[in-house]
Amino acid sequence: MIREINYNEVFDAQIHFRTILDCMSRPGKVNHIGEIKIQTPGDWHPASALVAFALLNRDVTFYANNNNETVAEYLTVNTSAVPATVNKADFVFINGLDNGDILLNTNIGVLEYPEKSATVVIDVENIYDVPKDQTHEIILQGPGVETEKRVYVRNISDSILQALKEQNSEYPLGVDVILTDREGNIMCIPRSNNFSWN
Amino acid sequence: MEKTDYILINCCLNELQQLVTSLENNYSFQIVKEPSLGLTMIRAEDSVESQEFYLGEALTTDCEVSFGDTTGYGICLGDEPVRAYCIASIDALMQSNLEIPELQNFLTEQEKKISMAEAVEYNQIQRTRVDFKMMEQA
Amino acid sequence: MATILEVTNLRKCFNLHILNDKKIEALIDVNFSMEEGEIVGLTGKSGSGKSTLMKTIYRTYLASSGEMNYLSKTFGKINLVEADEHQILQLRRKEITYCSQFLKVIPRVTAIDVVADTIVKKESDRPLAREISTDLIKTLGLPPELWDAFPSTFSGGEQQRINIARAIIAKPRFLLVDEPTASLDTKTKDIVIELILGLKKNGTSVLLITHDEYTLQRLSDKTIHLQHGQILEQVFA
Amino acid sequence: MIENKKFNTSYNYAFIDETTKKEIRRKLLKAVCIPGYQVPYSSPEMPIARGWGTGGLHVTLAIIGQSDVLKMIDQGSDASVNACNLRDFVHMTTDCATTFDTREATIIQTRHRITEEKLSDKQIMVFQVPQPEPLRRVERYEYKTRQMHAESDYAKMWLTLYEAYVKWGDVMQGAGYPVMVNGRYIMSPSPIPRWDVPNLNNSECLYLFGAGREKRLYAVPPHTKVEPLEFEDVKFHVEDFSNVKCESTGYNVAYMDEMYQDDGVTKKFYVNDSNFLDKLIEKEEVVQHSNKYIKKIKDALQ
Amino acid sequence: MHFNNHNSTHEWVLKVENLTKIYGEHTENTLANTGPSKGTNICPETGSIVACANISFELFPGEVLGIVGESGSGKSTIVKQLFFDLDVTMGSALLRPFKNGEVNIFEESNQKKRFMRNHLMGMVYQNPRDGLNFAFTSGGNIAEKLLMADLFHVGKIRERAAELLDKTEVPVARMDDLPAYFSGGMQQRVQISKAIANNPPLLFLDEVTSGLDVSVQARVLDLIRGLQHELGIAMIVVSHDLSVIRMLTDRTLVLKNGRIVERGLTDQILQDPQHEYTQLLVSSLL
Amino acid sequence: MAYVSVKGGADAIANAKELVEFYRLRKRTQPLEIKQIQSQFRLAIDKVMGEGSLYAPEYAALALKQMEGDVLESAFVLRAYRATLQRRYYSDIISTREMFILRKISSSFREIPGGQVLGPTRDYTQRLIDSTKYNESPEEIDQFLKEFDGKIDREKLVDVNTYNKVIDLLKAEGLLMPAEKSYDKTVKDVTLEAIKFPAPRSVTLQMLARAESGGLMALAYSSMRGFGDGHGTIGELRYGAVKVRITDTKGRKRYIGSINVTECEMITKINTTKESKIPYFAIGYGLVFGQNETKAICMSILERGIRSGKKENPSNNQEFVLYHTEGVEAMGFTNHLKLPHYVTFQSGLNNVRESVKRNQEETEDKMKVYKELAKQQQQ
Repeated sequence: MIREINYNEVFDAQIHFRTILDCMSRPGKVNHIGEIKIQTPGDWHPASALVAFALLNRDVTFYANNNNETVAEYLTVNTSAVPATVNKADFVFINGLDNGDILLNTNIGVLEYPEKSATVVIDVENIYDVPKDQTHEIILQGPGVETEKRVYVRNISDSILQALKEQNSEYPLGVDVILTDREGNIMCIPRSNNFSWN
Repeated sequence: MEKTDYILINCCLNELQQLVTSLENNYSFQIVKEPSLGLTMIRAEDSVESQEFYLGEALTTDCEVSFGDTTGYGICLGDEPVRAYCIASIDALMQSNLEIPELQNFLTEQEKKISMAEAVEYNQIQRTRVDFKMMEQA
Repeated sequence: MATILEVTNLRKCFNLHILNDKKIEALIDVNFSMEEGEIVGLTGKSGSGKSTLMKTIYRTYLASSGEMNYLSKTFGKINLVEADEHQILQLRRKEITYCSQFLKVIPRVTAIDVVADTIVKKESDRPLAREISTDLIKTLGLPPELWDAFPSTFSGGEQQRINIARAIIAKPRFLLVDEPTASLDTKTKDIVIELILGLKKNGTSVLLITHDEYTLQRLSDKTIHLQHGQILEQVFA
Repeated sequence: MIENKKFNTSYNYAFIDETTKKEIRRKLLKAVCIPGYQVPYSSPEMPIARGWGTGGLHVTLAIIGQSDVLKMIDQGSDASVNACNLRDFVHMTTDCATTFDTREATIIQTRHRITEEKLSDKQIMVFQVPQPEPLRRVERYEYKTRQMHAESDYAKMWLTLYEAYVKWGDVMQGAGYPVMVNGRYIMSPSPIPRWDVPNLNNSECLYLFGAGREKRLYAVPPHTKVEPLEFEDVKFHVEDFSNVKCESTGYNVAYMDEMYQDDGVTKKFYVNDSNFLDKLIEKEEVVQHSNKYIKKIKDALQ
Repeated sequence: MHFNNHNSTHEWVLKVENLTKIYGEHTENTLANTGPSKGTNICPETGSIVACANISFELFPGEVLGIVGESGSGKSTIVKQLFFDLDVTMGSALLRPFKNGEVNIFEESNQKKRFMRNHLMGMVYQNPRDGLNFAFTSGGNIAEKLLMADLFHVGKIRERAAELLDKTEVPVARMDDLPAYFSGGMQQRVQISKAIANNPPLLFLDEVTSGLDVSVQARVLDLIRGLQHELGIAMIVVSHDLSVIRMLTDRTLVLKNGRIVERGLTDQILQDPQHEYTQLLVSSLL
Repeated sequence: MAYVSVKGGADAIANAKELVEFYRLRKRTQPLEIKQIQSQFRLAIDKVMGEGSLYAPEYAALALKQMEGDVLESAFVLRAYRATLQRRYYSDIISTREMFILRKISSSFREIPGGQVLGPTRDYTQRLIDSTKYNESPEEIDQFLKEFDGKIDREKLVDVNTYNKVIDLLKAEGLLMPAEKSYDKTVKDVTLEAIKFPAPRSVTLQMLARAESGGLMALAYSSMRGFGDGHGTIGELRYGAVKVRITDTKGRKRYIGSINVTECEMITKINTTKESKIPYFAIGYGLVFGQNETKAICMSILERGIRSGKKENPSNNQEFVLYHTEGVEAMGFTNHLKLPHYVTFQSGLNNVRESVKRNQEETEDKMKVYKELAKQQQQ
């Protein structure tokens, strides 16, 4: 299994974390994450891997792409994080074209400790901040968004969006989502945001 | 293993250093990982219900030395780079299954010294034992 | 005229577990019926089962067997023996009123309000309700100085007037009344009788227990005579 | 034989080890996702005393990178002794640039003030928080306050404000005025004066809060609704400096320090925010925070 | 008697089914091993205590339900579970004003339960200390309930508090005094004011007069009856005292060893009790 | 202008640092060697290690030197130092049953296995100031050591032995309270995650083991004085060396050294469990780094108290005890009051002034009304 050597776990992790923090603070904002050459297994997005490198370590658990073993192994080797079942995982990596079943099984935390919930990283084809063909228009409202924010995502299924809506129906319970695309863009939907889509 | 560790950790550092310096002349050791400081979390349990808990950490030095194909690990409490290096070297050497009489002699000799020192201390401590029977008879 | 109550083979037997399962047959095969607007008198010696019958109809006592089919405005024909508690409570609130010999009231509510409360559904009804009840207790001859006093301090006769007023003010569909005129003077007795006759005119059916021959004669269309828990005879006026 | 090098330690970049940094970063993200909610974290020991800004340092050190420019203020002042100490420490362990200029900074760590100058979407303000639990004054036990937050059970808090009104004719809360964040969590804004509280609302910048001793992190993302607790008829109001003027600049639409002179009688007032004061003295153009309270004061002055 | 503001539709406001509370570890035999027929609520196998079991009933708008039984019969447990003071072991309850009575309220999140407590229910405890916060003034205590129900206007809060105190015959001048300085009866009246402050559709009264002198008891009962009459609140009245039950309730459940042994109209329960235990209870009533 | 002087903060700090050094060194005494401190301030070092939660005698000695003997400040230095190091190993559970005993006493039984061994203790000596320590010469020290060594006949040495514990005997007899089934046995590490209440017992034990000795003593004392379970009996108090073992990268069990610990088993109340009426002794447990008997005893009292469930006593309340005996945090926060608070204070000042003004206005208004009334009455 490939062990990434170009990645600097001090400085790259810091820069990428700040990118994610900026996106999470401003839902719908599209940022580009890192230019580091890494070799993710299959067609798993490098951006998702970089998000994982920035946030995962041996103290957390993850669930990857329908138990995709190569991705899981890659993550274990490069982050020391521990694979877990989807309902227990701190981080869940899925594909935007999956149905919502995995998402529906993610941990949404408890009222006393709502932060004990999963962060879900979803691979989608493209994320744009201007309207494009064959995209879902996602409309966000809530903290981090001044009035409303529209963002355009290609290859995300209705059932995933529906599942996310269900998971986040009783705030502050819910999961926080990071979308990544093929181009290395990321965009976030924290549970605090209401969203709808066309 | 434990016996060797016990001797190497409790023996006189100077003598240990002398031994390893002389071994270095005959065997080539390679430092894989310089002695460095880290922590060992001490696990304890209460003596009645066996509830495990963390007592606190202890400063620990560890070092990795290779000899041929084998890697030796030297780990000891405290800031002890030299001792950790010596233990790692000896660990590597001992795994090679070579006969090294000077090492064996060293261990035997040090073991005696350590047990003697312990026995003396123990007997000193036993002098503070209260003997109730004698008090009754007196 | 429709039959408002039809009692068939009504039996009431008290089973006293704490007295070695002693059984007391209080009503045996009681059969009778009442029409809308009819006043039926219940007579008999004390212990003959008059009050038991009345309380069984009101469901204070549970019938042991038999049927009591009542024609309700809300529920239509309903067997009071089997109706559920919520139905009974609704009937009690809206159709069936029981007027006992004794006044039970909230101690520190004035005479007018005690009577008015019965018809007050929301607080905004109160002024009108007070007006109606004032008229009623005035008719019943309660002295004005008592109108705003507390009935718990009243004499027996005064309490009786409040009790009657309360029972009739809402113009129940079916009135069960136990000795309404017992402690009243002749003049008031007549007023009460007139009031009950007024109800009858409006279609109220009345089941009446009284020892007073005059009241019985003035009011009842039919008299049922009870002895040892059985109907001895039914006499039409 | 190796050299006997004892007492030979080097520190990690930004002092905190990477494992702990990741933990803090993960918790910060959760804090951003649940505005106003206090996320527990490990809070490692720092070479700075508990209660002296360890929580702020944890946040700053977990987010800071080589391209950041740090400003460190204490009670509005860049030169305050504790600010100096903390600034030196961060600088020493990260080699990042430092500044007094509010506008230049990318990260501003503060104790008990928000800058008078408006902050941008490129800036993060990090608060040092001594007591993160706004409910602590009405409920001393953590497991109970946690329950209260879980159930949004804030009646006791409101009641305290009500009772203060009954007793004093006002809510009487000074610094650290409790706020409702995003309509869900009551939050302590850290002991900033009321003057600063409205600036948390619908801001451009991200606000992060670190309480080291109490081991809690929380956040107010940009453009988040932050409302001081107030009644429909007893309103929140900021400190009133309308009848005084800054001795150096004559300005008074800013939070002021009141200074007794050596004679022990005379009082003089100065603009509290040291960098803002400098800019006023130098007559530089500065964009101040705008909020309805400041606007009202400015309108009244005209 | 009760011509209150509800129409004749046959709709419950609260529907409880198989409510069960067991303390301690239990097995499938626990319920069979306990109850009135066994004369105990302690399971001989496991030592667990069955506080109440298989409690089912419906409560209609404006109706007053009594729960009577000796101490330890489980009657308080029922209301404490309904008010979410205690967790339930088994069973469900549907509350009409919450999600149209379509969900088991025990399975809702604590955040939702808190909402129900604050907006849809009131509770008066035996001990005023359980229902009042003695660190706050009596007006403050009433304010607490109003604040919980989202009234954030000091003037209106004080107006409402004054109105309630007046209604419950607590001198309005004492609104800003601490309840600790009040007599027990007055504390209880403040507690009642607090419980009804936001006009909840459902009110629980748990042995509210037990700690009071007889004369004070009567006044408190009057008050409750008057308020019920006036406001048409559906109530559950828990008491070991049959005279309280007689005075306040329309229907009654009789509890023994955690089970309902008899249920009926209150006048029927008192005058024609069917179960041996009820007959015993009634015969000891003065 | 007052304002500008504040800008001298950085210089003032540097100068203050120098001044501290000046006061430490101005008498030009011999520099203290770390070895000297380590061997002659043994008990101070044990305290520093215990409260610093880091077993490192040399570093504790250095910290004591640096902090001019302030134990808590030294513990703080160790804690901060600890935070810079990676945790590499978790030891096997240490066994106090195989302890090399330096001291072992019981107050519950006169004779115990291995006897009452007083060990190094000052308990039974008068606390009189010892003027002979004022001028201690190296010769005297040599003389003492020589004589001390002579008291042992090396030909007739008793073998080193380990002994059963008192509580093991009671346990075998079935006199100890069985472990409550219901309580949370999870093992948490307070250095890795913030405590959540109610916390498992492992957290209580860890927090108390790293707590400040004086704080523990104050609360344990309150517990004995009627604010808790009262007067326990020491089942056994032992002090000595225990072996530390870890598993190395190759999966081999390794001995890496020994540490000294004090252990106390406190037999407290006689209790019964929910299930049964048979009485048992309840035990409180204390285990701390080094020789710190007061701390071990107080830990055992508080540990028991926290499990007793009577929360109205502060010493029985887990949250109260654990939060407030955390010495380094308590020291930091109580000392932070020295930091400037003028912004905060100004805000309160503003409120009070307004309230006073409101009050005066109200009074004036009332006075006006009274005067008006008085006037009317006169007319």
